[in-house]
Amino acid sequence: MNRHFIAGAALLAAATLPGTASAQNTVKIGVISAYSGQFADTAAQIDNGIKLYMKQHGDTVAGKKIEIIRKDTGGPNSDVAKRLAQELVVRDGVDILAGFTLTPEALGAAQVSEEAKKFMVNMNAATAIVVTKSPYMVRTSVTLPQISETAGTWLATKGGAKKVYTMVSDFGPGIDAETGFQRAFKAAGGEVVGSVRMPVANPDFSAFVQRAKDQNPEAVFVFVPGGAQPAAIGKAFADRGMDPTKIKIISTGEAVDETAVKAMGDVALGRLSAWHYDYNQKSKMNDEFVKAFNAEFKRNPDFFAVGGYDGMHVIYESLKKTSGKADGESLVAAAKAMKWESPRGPVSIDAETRDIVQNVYIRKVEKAGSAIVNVEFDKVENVKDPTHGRK
Amino acid sequence: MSVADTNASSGFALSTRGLSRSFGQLVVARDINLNLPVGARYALIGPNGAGKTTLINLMTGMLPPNHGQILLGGEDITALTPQARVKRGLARTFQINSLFAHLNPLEAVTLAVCERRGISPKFWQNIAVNKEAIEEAYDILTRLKLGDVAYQTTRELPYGRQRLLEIALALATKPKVLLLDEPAAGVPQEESGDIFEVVASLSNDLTLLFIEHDMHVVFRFATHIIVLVGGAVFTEGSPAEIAADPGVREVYLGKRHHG
Amino acid sequence: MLPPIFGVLFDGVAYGMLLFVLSVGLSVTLGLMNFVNLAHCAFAMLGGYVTVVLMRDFNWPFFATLPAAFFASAVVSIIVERTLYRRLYRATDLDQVLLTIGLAFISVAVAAWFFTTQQQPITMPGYLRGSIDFFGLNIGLYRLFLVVVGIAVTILLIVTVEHTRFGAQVRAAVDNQRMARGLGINVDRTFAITFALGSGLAGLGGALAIEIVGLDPQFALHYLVYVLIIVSVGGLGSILGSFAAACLIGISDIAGKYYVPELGAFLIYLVMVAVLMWRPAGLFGKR
Amino acid sequence: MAPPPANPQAYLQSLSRWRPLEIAFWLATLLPFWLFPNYLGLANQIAVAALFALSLDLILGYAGIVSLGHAAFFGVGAYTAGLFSKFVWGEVFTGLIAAALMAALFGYVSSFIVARFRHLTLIMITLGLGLLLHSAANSAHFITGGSDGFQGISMWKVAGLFRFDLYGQTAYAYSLGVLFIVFLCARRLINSPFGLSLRGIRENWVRMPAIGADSRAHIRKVYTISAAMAGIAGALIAQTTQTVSLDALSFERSADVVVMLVLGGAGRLYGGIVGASIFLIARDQFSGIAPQYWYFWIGVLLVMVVMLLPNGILGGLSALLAKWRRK
Repeated sequence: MNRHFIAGAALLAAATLPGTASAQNTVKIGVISAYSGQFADTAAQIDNGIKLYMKQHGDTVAGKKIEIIRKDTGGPNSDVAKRLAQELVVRDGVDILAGFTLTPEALGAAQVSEEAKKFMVNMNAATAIVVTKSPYMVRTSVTLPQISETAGTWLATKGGAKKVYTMVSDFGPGIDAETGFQRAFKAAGGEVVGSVRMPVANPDFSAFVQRAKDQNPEAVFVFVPGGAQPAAIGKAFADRGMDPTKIKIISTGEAVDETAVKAMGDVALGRLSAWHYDYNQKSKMNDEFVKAFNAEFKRNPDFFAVGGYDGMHVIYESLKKTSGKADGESLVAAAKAMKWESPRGPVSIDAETRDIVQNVYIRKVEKAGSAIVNVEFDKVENVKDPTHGRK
Repeated sequence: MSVADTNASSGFALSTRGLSRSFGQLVVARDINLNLPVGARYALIGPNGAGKTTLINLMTGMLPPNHGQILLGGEDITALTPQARVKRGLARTFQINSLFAHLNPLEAVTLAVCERRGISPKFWQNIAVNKEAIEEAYDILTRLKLGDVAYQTTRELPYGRQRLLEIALALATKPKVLLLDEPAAGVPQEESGDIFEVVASLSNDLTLLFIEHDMHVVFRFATHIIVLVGGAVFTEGSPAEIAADPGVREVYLGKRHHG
Repeated sequence: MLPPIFGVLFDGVAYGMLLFVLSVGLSVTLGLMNFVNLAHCAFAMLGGYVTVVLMRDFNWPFFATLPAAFFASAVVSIIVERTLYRRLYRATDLDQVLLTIGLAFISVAVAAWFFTTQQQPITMPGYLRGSIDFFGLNIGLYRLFLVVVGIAVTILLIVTVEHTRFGAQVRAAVDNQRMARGLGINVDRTFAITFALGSGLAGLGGALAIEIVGLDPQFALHYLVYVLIIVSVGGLGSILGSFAAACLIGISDIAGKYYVPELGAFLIYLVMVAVLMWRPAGLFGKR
Repeated sequence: MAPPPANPQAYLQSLSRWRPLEIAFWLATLLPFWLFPNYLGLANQIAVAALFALSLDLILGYAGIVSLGHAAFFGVGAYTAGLFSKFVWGEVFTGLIAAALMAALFGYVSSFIVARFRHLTLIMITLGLGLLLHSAANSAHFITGGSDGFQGISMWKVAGLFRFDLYGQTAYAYSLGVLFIVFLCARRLINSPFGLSLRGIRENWVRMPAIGADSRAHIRKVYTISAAMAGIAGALIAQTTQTVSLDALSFERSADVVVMLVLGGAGRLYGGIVGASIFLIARDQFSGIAPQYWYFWIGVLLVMVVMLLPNGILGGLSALLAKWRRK
């Protein structure tokens, strides 16, 4: 990128933007998310997290009133996200950009954050490189390598499997997960006996599951995006005769999320996963969080919701530190190295990379009374994104 | 086909050799051999379902034959596409109007003229610069008494005018042979005369074959009549011969007058 | 012991049957009245939500919800047909596209409003869960059920269309609408009933689909492409065509993914383009 | 209205004359610079969508080829412009030309398939080809960046003077200028002998061979031209936003542009522009009110337009106008 261009733009922005020039008593947050379309539920849960936090903590912080402006991208549209970010900055005068259901959205808006020097809180987009695209960005969700490398190491060392087959969706996050998992698994002495990349819009998994079964692995690693696919692949495992209690099936959290497990029923029992949050996690803070969330939205929170919730926490606490100063430099400085207790456990923002540092929990699907839930039985503490600084 | 055969038919504007076509069991054209001399005015008659329109479809390439050849000015055109036949001078009209509903007659005929003159691929010039093509189109329209409606949208024209536009479109391709499929179909009797007056006034170099049911019209305008029955040529001859043929009376005229 | 590919193929057929039930109604209405109904999957989605609500909130057994899903979609489709679609039978294809896609958009928003954007899982009765062993193959019980339903629907439709008076009227109207009117067939009523049947089947398909592909408000748009593929590959207005197309797409998709997973995302479209280039009117199409 | 001139050449000339309303329209496209300086990002997106819809109009509105895969060319143009800026240089106009040529190449090759089909088969073939290209772009993530989006676009200043600013002034001016130039080309094409042949194909596909026309050759040509225009639209979005996502090739983008064009009125030069403007402004406003439920209001808008103004907004309005004049 042309440095002069950015400097010029920033100068112009700083000099003329309505938000910065006239920010008296409000701090405006522009939330850019895929409120409509295929990923609408992700956006809805992030939004619920935001709403709950504001309900619990009030809409005034450090003497400033918080105002939220929501914008819909309709899906993984980088150009629309960039346009919306521009409009939020120049038209609505927002001080902070937040949300970001999907990586392309975050990448589009990151340019604007960098040019206009706006604090940007990435509450979901999980591709590792996203945070490097603007010096004013922090991430409060998760990165895929953080999870998948932890899963790989854990499976080869403590999980007791040396031969693994990997199945991932054939798109950016899936490839990230595959690369991370295989790298860590091999490094820990495991062997990858086969792998398959499955189409993103794949309604039926029988063929892929059968391929995995043909290889006779000791364990299978799975990554599929949330929505209808987790349940579909889970049932395919059952239909093709792969029993998770006999063959280890480990995945990221999406593949065993609440709806998926509910739809799978008993066939989900024994499924392993590495993840950073589950509504069933046992802590006083999480119990209260889940209770409040249910009271408000009549459903359980998920990792999307917690990303939004913690994102708001970072915004509130940073504003407190800057005493309401809402420029990008001050806010990102305040957010760096921030540590707090989240419903998911202790988390922090890495001072150097601005990325999230958190515990990764190893869980197993078990029966708890009549319900079927993910039960944590092991954890790896304070995991950073492993890819930063790596070439 | 031998060279001699080709030479033998070269005196004719349009010939067919053993033209046959069937759909499964149904034979719609059976071994049809015809020769149309240059400048002839041929009528094609026969009862409904005799295969008259099918024959025109075969000649113009809209329907491929199972067997046989079609020769235009002695050249075998059997394998050519419909548009290639048109380019070589074989044009037709349709029994049911097949026009450009939202174009006006001037645009429609200019379109046909431009296609013939090979200027239709030009996407970079305004159509209006093609003075000669436009004037030629307008000339055809005035000759067919359509000059006064040249700028009216086709589908708003009276039916009789639309029938004339059918012919105008065919003429715009500068045909050597023109096949008219019931040019006055659906037109009230008193107006159908007008249409045939126009047809009769066409250049003598133009070879004509027309399908028509009205025997008065047929006998008045045709120099030669072909009777088609059940997909085969029943008989052919001059109007006088046909009028005198008792077989024709039976299969066609009789039916028509008494049935 | 049968080789595992048979089990995979069986799953393909079962998936195909689901697509068949979802799409056959559209094939018939498109063939019959030339009406482009892009809201077809909205009716399917409606059937899905009916099943979800009845099972979850009213504790109906799964099987009892299926006829309810069928009738709910059929009834709503008659209302829509009477109020909106009728007026557009003579309109251009493009206006039909605009109207029906507009309705599909509305259905997406309405579903999101009433049911949120969440996936709606349902719990199948025990006898449809799990799998049975068939000569060493695992056959999922629900998939077996889908195949049975698919074949039953096909037989029922073919018997109705080939051997009943109503069927004869439908066939006459498909072949030549003008002539059918001339014969005194009430084409409008025939169409309305056919339309309701087709939408009802879509509703049934939507209910059956939950277990396989899930249900959320995007269903109305997401499965439209698959349904259109089945309809075009099968040939407009052909029940057997849709059945054959559904089997072909289901099997080739799954077998292809098994043998050449690298082509997984391409298969269904490659098969469609190849079939249409070979037979532009579809496998059993007339035009 | 003045009576039509007696001379047919003058009459045809008069059909392509600039009308006052047209001139007013184009002058009005400049108003956002002063009236809505904070909406120039949206204005840019509308200009690009309008160009995309205009390209579709050439094949759908003028030649009767309904395509549900037109985003293929938009996407090819966008990725070509992106790759061009990354590996050649960041100059905009050469990037635009490269994108147009690449999209034209894709269009030309696929036109040999497309020209053979009609009706539903044609729609499904275009849809299939579009989705195949979408899947291919996803698989080729080493070039395209896959679903994460294409990274590393940096554009030079337009004409060495104007950088793409945060307000979108340069972006809108640039896109509007390109839209206007391409519009002039399309306008000339429509009023050309070729344009007349296209209208002939749309009005009566069966008659065309009977007047000696090779419709398939015409279709191949217009498909290629339309692809090039769509490629330019894609390049504009890549250059002005410096991002390309896989979405540029998606079925949704293909479907949206059809909806925009039909909403405005297919087969009318301004149909695409009007449709894109109304669709995107409505979407922006509705989603501003309710980001989760704007689909509802867009749906209502479409249903209303079909019921009240058949043949799109322009088609319906001109029919109403004609009715009113006759009274």
